[in-house]
Amino acid sequence: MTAERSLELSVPARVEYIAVVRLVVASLAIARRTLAEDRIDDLKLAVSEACTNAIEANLESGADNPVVVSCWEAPERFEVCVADAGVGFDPDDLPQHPPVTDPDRLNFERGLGIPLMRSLVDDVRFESSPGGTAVWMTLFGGPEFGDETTEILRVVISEQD
Amino acid sequence: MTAERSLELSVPARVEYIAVVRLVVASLAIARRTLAEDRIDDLKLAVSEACTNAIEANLESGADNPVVVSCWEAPERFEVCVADAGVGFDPDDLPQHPPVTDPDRLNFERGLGIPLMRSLVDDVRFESSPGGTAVWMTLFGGPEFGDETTEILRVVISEQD
Amino acid sequence: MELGLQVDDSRAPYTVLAVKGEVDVYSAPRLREKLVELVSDGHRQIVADLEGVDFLDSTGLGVLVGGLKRLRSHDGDLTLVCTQPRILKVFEITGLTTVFKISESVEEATGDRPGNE
Amino acid sequence: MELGLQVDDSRAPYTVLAVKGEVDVYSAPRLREKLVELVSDGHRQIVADLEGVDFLDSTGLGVLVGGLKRLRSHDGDLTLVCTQPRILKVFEITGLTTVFKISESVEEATGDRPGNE
Ligand SMILES: Nc1ncnc2c1ncn2[C@@H]1O[C@H](COP(=O)(O)OP(=O)(O)O)[C@@H](O)[C@H]1O
Ligand SMILES: Nc1ncnc2c1ncn2[C@@H]1O[C@H](COP(=O)(O)OP(=O)(O)O)[C@@H](O)[C@H]1O
Repeated sequence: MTAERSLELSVPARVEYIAVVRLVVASLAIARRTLAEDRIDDLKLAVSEACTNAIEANLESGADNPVVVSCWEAPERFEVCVADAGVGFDPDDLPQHPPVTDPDRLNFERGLGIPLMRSLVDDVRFESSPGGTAVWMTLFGGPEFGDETTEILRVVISEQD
Repeated sequence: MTAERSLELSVPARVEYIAVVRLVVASLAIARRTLAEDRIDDLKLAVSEACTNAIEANLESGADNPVVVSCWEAPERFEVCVADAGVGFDPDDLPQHPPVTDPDRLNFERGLGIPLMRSLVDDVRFESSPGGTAVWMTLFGGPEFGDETTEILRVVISEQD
Repeated sequence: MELGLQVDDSRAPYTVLAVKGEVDVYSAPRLREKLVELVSDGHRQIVADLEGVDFLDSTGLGVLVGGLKRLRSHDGDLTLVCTQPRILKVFEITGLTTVFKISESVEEATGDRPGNE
Repeated sequence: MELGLQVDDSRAPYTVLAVKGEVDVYSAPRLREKLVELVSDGHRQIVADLEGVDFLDSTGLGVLVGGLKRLRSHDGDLTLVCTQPRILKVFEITGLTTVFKISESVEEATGDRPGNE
């Protein structure tokens, strides 16, 4: 089902605005009610990670472009898109970390954002080009579905992709 | 001093989004810290009134346009603009209410929004045309000024208009 | 945030309606419906307890004015309980403090005054 | 929302740093500075009490990993106090539960283990 844009928030590429973005996304997700509280925490964290990267990308590009966060709603899912106008990147070609048991692991203070996003939300999609990046994150569980149905639906929908 | 846009929020013209708008504007104003808590309540109410009118104007126009709320910051003031794409109106030609002591007063359940806005914030400006309306609301009191200075500045600035 | 609307009719002839949450253009219709329902059910002395209200805008004021009008036309009355400065302020600015009876507590609103049913 | 950073050095050889609020890319630099400062001032057994943390993202994790590395290179250690599921979850997903000692209380972190200074 096509999702409908419910809200668009555009903020300067400055770290002090991330808290407002979290607040907006969480309050919209809470209003749906069928998303459990821990799923909303997951979404907040994933969105925050995507915004951190988007702000960094915009700052690096030098131009003073805003970060644009939009929320999209469909009966069975809630989507958030975080878009920047940075130089883009290849999400399938990120440096690999040594396993956590390796003492060298301590030399990696970064690179945790995308792995976190991937495991926190039901689906993450990157659309990246030299003109910018859009990160799409989806949580399943809409006003019309209970928990079990959501799980089933999630499987069905991801098989259709 | 020119104010810089800090944030822009675009929401569907549906009443359930007004709470999110209040939340965003209040959290941004709170982050400035120098605005007293009761001034933030004033701003929330004024913005809420402006959004109620903007949503109504957009719904009446029939087109499915969003309501666009932007926040503008300058050292000495915080401004919020609420814009719609409705048919516009003349803010200087609104129906007058009978005085509150008149028993007929009870026949007026509406028309309290604009009087409230005017008395809650330091300045309200309407830019209205047949293509839409933008309501600009200003609170004085920035990070660099204490309470007394704000009062002085407010007088100075409004005399310059 | 759903609007909380709790009816207490243990203080006859008064009916206390405790309102909780934000009263705006989204939630005010539910307050209006509840007031209409109470009047249709024969309640005539309604006390709206606004102590749990976090936010009240002009739509909320309009609904309260409408409720007062409806009750007066049935020889009833609507009293408000409100001590929160930020909510009182809205009544003051609009001059509605002279239209409504505003009490400091539900006890004051229901105890000090004989009912007229 | 300012990040709260409270130092308690009454439990020698341990220094307890109570962190309160949201740790993200905006606030994490202050946490980093505080940890660097404590290490330069000679503190070696630091206990970061995360019970007051409402939100922690990967930047916050990075700062804690950096602090641990710095302390280890001075023969010290960084122990975390954390029982909140939503914060623990972030350590679990990233595999950092195997890197940090995570205690259930400041007492457990400071009492059960002899200091090594
Ligand atoms: N929106 C983006 N635009 C450009 N590059 C990005 C973007 N998001 C992520 N990246 C790249 O992917 C890398 C890994 O991101 P992430 O896992 O979030 O860790 P971190 O941001 O801590 O490096 C980043 O360092 C950056 O090079
Ligand atoms: N953004 C707007 N676009 C068009 N008309 C407006 C707008 N804002 C206000 N108005 C007009 O001004 C009138 C008075 O507004 P207000 O004082 O807020 O009271 P109310 O909205 O309760 O009528 C409205 O009824 C409407 O006709």
